[in-house]
Amino acid sequence: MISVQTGDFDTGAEYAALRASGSGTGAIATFTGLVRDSGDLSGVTGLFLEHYPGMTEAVIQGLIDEASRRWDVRDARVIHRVGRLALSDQIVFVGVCSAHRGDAFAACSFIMDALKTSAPFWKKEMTSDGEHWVEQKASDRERTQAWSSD
Amino acid sequence: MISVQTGDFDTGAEYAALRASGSGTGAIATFTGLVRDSGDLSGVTGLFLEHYPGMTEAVIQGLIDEASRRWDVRDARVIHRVGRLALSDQIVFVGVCSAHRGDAFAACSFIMDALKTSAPFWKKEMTSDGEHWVEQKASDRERTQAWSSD
Amino acid sequence: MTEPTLTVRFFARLREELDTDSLSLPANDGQTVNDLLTQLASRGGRWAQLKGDQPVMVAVNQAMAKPATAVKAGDEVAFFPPVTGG
Amino acid sequence: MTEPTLTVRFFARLREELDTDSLSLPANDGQTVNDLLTQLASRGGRWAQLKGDQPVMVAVNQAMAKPATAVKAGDEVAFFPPVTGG
Repeated sequence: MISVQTGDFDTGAEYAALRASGSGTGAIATFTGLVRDSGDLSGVTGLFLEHYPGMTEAVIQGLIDEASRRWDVRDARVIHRVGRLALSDQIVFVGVCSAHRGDAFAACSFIMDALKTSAPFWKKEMTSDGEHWVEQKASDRERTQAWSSD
Repeated sequence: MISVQTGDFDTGAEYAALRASGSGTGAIATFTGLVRDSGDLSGVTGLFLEHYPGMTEAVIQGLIDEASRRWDVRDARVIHRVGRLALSDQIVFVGVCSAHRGDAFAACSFIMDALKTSAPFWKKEMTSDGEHWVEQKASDRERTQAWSSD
Repeated sequence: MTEPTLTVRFFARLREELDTDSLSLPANDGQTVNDLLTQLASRGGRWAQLKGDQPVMVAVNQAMAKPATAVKAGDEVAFFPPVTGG
Repeated sequence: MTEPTLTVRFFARLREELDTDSLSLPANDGQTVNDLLTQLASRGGRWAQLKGDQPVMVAVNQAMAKPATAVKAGDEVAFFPPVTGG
């Protein structure tokens, strides 16, 4: 399940959906990203998120497909919000269930890392001094590249 | 927060508690382990879990302390059930919140890996052919040792 | 007969700085992404940044592409800064 | 005067196979975990496994310990199989 949406999401409902994947599931790993008060700038008061409708969903589906080839993935759910977000709002959810914990952790963190460098989303930070588009971080590119050498 | 308990737990409530850790939190990683239908044996119908009261909680606190020294950990919550569990029941929850996703994933998976090889819990599998105590897996020991060489 | 065209879209900082969501451009035989960038940058002003120092990413028909990727009539070509979601 | 003792506890498969949750044993000067294991294994039967091929873990006062760890009166010594939680 992939959703790009302006509204909030309920991680409890997402977890319940992953848990319903059957009696072979032994491990559920989830990640949720929240709006933090210090990003590129300090004193962040909110974000604006833009995406490329259609391409975004296709890229995320490709990441889930790749994760499913590399690890035992029984189900994966990805939600990403767009539009205006306030401090502490939920931005992104990635949940994976698997027979084994190693696969659940690996697939969940791979999808999250790769999403940050390949899914067409762009983030603008709001501060009391104005707003600015966030720059892509070298550390994010390195985290994604690290998955290639596995 | 550490709890060893016979009753079930609500991952949604745990997530909410982690999320309440303040506006510096940007990342929440969680892991939940469930009773799977094939463990050491196939056709598992349930588990019995025993622990060493007092020592178990102290060992888990030590793992949270170690994770907090190695990574940015704003809050960590660990719940482990004991007693009789049925198929698909929740066994264990580990949740970590951090400023950064890399720290949240690393601390969460470290605590989970280390818990499996150092916290005094013992698992007995029930099948239609009888019951047997689970043997510790070499793969679990290796996963824990891998964290030592970081 | 209608002149064959392709669609060019801009996102995020580029969309704002060029004050343009999308354009319809004539499609020429043998054209590449790089040809489009050169053509657009020649408009001058803020458009020059399309051939400037800052990285510009490109997708053709919603799949990541390169300067050498060929483009043809009917294609959707998108230019945007490196992505920053998650 | 009461004889000084220490407590020995067993968990999981060991608890079941020895049919024993806990024991009170006399505490001797200079005693180690290994001395306790030898003493208990000499009871024979299923107790012999305490010096057998299967790994036996030990905790002294709820902290992981080794065969050479010293034990004294009042200590809580626990023997158990490798742990399998999570």
